[in-house]
Amino acid sequence: MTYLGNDRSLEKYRRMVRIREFEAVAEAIHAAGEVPGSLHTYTGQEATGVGACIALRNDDYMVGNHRSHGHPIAKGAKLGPLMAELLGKVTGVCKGKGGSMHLSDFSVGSLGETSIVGSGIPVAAGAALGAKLQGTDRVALCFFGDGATNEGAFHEGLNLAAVWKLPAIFLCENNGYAVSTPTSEAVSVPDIADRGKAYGMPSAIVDGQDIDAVEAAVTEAVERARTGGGPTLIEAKTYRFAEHAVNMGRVLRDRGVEVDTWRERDPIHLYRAKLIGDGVAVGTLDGIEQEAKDAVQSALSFARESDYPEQLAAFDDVFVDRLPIPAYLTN
Amino acid sequence: MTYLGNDRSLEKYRRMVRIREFEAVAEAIHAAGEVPGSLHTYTGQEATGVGACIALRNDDYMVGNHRSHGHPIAKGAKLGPLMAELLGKVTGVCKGKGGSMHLSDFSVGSLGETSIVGSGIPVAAGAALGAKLQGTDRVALCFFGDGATNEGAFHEGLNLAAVWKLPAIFLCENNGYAVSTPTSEAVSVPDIADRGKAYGMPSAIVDGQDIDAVEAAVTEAVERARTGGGPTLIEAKTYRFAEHAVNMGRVLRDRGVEVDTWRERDPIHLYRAKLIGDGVAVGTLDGIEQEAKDAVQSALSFARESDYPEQLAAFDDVFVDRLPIPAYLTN
Amino acid sequence: MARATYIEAIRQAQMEEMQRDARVFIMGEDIVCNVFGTTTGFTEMFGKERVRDTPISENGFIGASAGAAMVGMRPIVDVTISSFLYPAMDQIMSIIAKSRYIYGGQAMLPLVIRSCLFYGNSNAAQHSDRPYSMFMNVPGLKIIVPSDARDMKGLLKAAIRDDDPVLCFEDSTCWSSKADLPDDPDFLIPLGQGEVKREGTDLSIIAVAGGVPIALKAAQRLAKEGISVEVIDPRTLVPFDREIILKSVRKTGRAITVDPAHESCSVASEISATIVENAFDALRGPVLRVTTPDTHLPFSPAIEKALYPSVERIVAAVYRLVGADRLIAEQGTN
Amino acid sequence: MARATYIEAIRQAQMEEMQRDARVFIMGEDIVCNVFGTTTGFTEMFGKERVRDTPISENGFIGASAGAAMVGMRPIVDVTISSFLYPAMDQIMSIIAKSRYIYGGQAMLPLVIRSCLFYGNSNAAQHSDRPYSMFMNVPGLKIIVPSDARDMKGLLKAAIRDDDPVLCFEDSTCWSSKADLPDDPDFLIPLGQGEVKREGTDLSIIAVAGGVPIALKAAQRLAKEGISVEVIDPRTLVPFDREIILKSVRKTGRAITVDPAHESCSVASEISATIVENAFDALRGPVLRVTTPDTHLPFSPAIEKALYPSVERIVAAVYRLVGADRLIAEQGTN
Ligand SMILES: Cc1ncc(C[n+]2csc(CCOP(=O)(O)OP(=O)(O)O)c2C)c(N)n1
Ligand SMILES: Cc1ncc(C[n+]2csc(CCOP(=O)(O)OP(=O)(O)O)c2C)c(N)n1
Ligand SMILES: [Mg+2]
Ligand SMILES: [Mg+2]
Repeated sequence: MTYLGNDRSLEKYRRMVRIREFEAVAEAIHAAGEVPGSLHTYTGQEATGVGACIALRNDDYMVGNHRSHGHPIAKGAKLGPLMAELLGKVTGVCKGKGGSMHLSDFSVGSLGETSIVGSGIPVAAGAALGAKLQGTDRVALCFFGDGATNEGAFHEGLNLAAVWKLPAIFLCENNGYAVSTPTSEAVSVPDIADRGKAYGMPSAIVDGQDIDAVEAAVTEAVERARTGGGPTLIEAKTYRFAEHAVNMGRVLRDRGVEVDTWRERDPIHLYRAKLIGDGVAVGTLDGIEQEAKDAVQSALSFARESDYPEQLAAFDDVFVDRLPIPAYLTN
Repeated sequence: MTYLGNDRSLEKYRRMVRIREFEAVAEAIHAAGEVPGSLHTYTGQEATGVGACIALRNDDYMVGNHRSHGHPIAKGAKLGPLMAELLGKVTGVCKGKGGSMHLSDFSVGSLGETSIVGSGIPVAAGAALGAKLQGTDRVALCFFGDGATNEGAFHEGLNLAAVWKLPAIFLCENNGYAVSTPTSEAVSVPDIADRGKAYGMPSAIVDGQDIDAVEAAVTEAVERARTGGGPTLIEAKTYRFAEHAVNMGRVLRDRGVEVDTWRERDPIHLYRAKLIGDGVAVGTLDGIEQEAKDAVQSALSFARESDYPEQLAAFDDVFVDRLPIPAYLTN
Repeated sequence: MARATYIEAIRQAQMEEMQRDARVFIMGEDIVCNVFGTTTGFTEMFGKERVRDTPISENGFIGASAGAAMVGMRPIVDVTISSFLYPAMDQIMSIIAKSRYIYGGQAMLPLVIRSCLFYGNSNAAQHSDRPYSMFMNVPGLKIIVPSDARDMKGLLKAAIRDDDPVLCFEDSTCWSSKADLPDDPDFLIPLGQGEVKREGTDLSIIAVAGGVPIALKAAQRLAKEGISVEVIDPRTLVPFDREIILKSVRKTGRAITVDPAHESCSVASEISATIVENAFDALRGPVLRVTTPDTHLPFSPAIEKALYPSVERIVAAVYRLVGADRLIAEQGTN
Repeated sequence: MARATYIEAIRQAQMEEMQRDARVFIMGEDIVCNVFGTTTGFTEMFGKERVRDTPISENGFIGASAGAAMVGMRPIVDVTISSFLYPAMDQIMSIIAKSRYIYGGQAMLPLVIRSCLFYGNSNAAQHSDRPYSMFMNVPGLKIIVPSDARDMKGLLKAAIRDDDPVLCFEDSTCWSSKADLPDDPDFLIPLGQGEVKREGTDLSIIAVAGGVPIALKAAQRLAKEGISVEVIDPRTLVPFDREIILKSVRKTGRAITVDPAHESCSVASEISATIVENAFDALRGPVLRVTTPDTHLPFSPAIEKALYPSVERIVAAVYRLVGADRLIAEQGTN
């Protein structure tokens, strides 16, 4: 059940808590050794992802990055295949080929969650170019971090989109750090939004913890993009509550009380309070939370019960046709 | 003889006419088949190169691009090795390894004239970093075109320089085109100088045909860089009188009367008129022109009389030590 | 069927496929003005939306081709000179080569990246690259290296119709060579199918790109001396037609690989390794490589040319092999 | 002389050279916080000017290392994972590899670019590259691929003192392996000198990077069966110690190349080609390659590991060679 038709606010709340719950379980099973590889949680940034995606149509495109758990859930993906992907199962959204950094569900309009910093930006510009050449009014939304704005790919992608007036929305999730490096030590302007000026691109700064604010800013940008007004750069000021990736706390910079300060602006708590203030029954919200817990648990069961891929599947999907299998694997 | 000590203005004039004359001869001998490879002339942009270089000390660094004839002469290089390089002779400034796109004279502070668009910009930032780490007050000047500002290397180099407050001057020679593409069709802002805003970097726009204006702007930037004030982006609005490269006129865009309009603002004519207005004797200027002609002719004789490199020289300078020579060349 | 150049073959392939399929479009730097002659008349025919000049930002527009392909377009990207692929390496290696795999087959990337191997005419080291072997080392990219105009037309058309990303390397030493080009709009040469360019019995030369015409000339000269050389052109590097090579070597027992790229980790090396691994019993002598030595290409015309494979170098290698073999025949095996 | 890990060897090499030479400095993303343990204590010792965190802009700071080197510094650039070299490919290929040549020896580029080969632990295709062969194909870059802690220390120190640019590839499968590390501050292993890691008489295995420890394990197992395997580690790819390989193969007559990289145009292929070209007469059987097949690396732990070279795959290759050879000995040559 999704609330989008009836009640947009509840659907926004629902998607945020689904992300939060999904990641809580993901962290737990990662700690237990069930998830291989690294895990970068989105916890704290949910309002940014959901606020942005809720402003899109189902058939709009989206590109994300290594911090990939939030984006697909925000865009409406099913949880089972996402969880199965974390375990490397064949029922995973990427058939077990991608893992935690690449939870990309093309069925909800994703075109990749790419773990090479900045690399999604030209792709999003290209999707917007495609939409334009096809004469559709689809738009492409691109998520990336503050650190990514220092990559050449950011510059080239935004310039292309601006010169060609492409229907793209570039959404920087400025969570204050790139791994251990504070934004201010790596980005030479106070606000990422300032970078729009190099492209003559409209830009906006938005409170990334306030889902309504994010939705409003992205809605405006989507409107502009859909009607031929070209791209927009939006900077959402947000924060990741956990370390860059799990198990990295040991070595990384001590963020001190900053974390607590930001936790006071937990996007889910803020929105819950707001909805209650607007008259939504506490029970409704509790119900949504319970539903999220159940959904994640059943996703976990699905994932656990699923099979691993067969060895020869390693040779599928390099190309449309399967590769020849090396002799040592067939004998 | 250089005029720098006595009379800065005459030295500026002298360097501009040396560039003009060098290229007139280079074009002629290229047309006659004596120069292999491509040839990108600097004619029309002399005030930019000379105005900028005259603002530097001898021991300051400089990085340039494929349109490489003007920069070394502007910085005070000897003409003989430059001309010999065009002919691929062993006495060439690069021993015949570089050719027309790479007239780089390290003895006057050059660190390369690199023909991959944008690729000199990170190098210049690095030279400035080196100067800073060494505690010298040297600065690094980087020349590049309008087209180069669309490359990721531009973005990354300028951001690094800004974040680290490096003593660098980024000088964009905006000649209106990148090959056939007008700046306005490729750069998404009216002025390249706008791009400084993405880095919080001071920037300036200057009339590239007015050598005094260029000198003044670069002098200010050099001053800032030397005293720890960090980098500057300068956009010089200029024009190349010839096509992108010789023999490309056939295929390229017709620039119509625009060329004639710009020719009225020939930087050498403008400066000559100004000097005469300032009371410099016409005979002095004629003398400088004659001296340039003579210097270029003797450079040409030097180049023509020089030998080609030996075949095995192809294996020098890949590394500090010569490479092993393949058997087919030794037998 | 009319005789035309390699450049004209590129133009025809692009034109026919753009006429056939509205999803095909082309972009690159200064392609509207048509510097090399591969887009003559295109803006008039297809308009500037489908013949699209780009800013100088290879990583940006090559990456954009991936995005456009993922949403159903079929881009051709003209990168002019292959050295300009380096700034775009991240999009090529991390996005284009890997997206289909990493997303478990969800992505489809039907796109073609064209670039030329611009060597041999005093372009100096930064403009003289022949970098196909580094792309062959990374899975996920199909690669064509046509050596004549007919192959160019058939392979490029097949590449444009292919549902996987294809890199097309265009050897500038072949630009003006001519062949009869079929008019059939469906004339295609399947990717992954090599060709015997000349039959022979004494020795196999496996040559790629601009190495093929030189090998053919060498074979012609050697024929006059009674040495019968077979010349094999794999034509595509990925997928790679190992069988056609092995079959030839099993027949002749002797092999030379010719590749205008630098020797170390080259396609020439790959072919040698494939032969010794799979046809060792047939070999009557070493597999020799005729390549460009591992030095850069200098500007000076006095010293550049001798660095590339040449008819003389190939002939010398053939003598060495045939001679060595005769020696063995005379003395018995050792 | 104390036992320490491969990671610790990197730290010591960097530390000793930074202490020795004030021109040496290190930069990279998040090196102050020292994610991998190669810069422990460095900011305290050398300060943040010489231990420099960079923005995420590989092309920018790798290019900056070139500029700094040209003006007399000796940068070490820590690029963490080798997949992040792709965004910087233009500066590496066009500037770092070519500047000395194109300017006729005027430029000197003493710099080291370190990156790790991060495979085998479910990092998925975008983070699992082992791209050294593509750098070996371009002249102008020295390349070291240490396979144990001692080699790492000696080679990295030599690389930092070298006046040419050096790429250092650090195999993550070797990170925790230990060796005795000499304390001598001038302990150096010259670039271009391979090592016989184990002597043997029946067969030569030439292995690189993480392939070496696996080859040694295979040799150990085979020794118990009476098969005597020689293991050669070239240790540096450029310059390349061909002689040590050829000498071994001339002795044993049989060769296997082991390389954790993708097979096509790999270092394994290059070594095979070198052997067949230069030691054909000594060969008693094919040269076999044990590499990673030309597919991407999947995330799923169920199917990743079987793609890399393993003791089992090497042993099977050895059986094939020794078996085949016995067959030949029984039947006479064909
Ligand atoms: C090209 C590249 N360089 C470095 C890395 C390693 N890396 C992974 S995430 C990350 C930080 C990214 O910071 P930001 O863009 O702000 O995103 P965040 O992780 O804060 O969400 C880095 C440096 C990478 N994946 N790709
Ligand atoms: C990375 C790269 N892409 C493309 C080219 C081909 N190219 C050479 S010069 C040039 C135009 C450069 O324009 P601009 O930077 O404005 O300099 P200008 O030639 O106008 O002086 C182009 C596209 C190149 N050399 N390098
Ligand atoms: Mg961040
Ligand atoms: Mg220009």
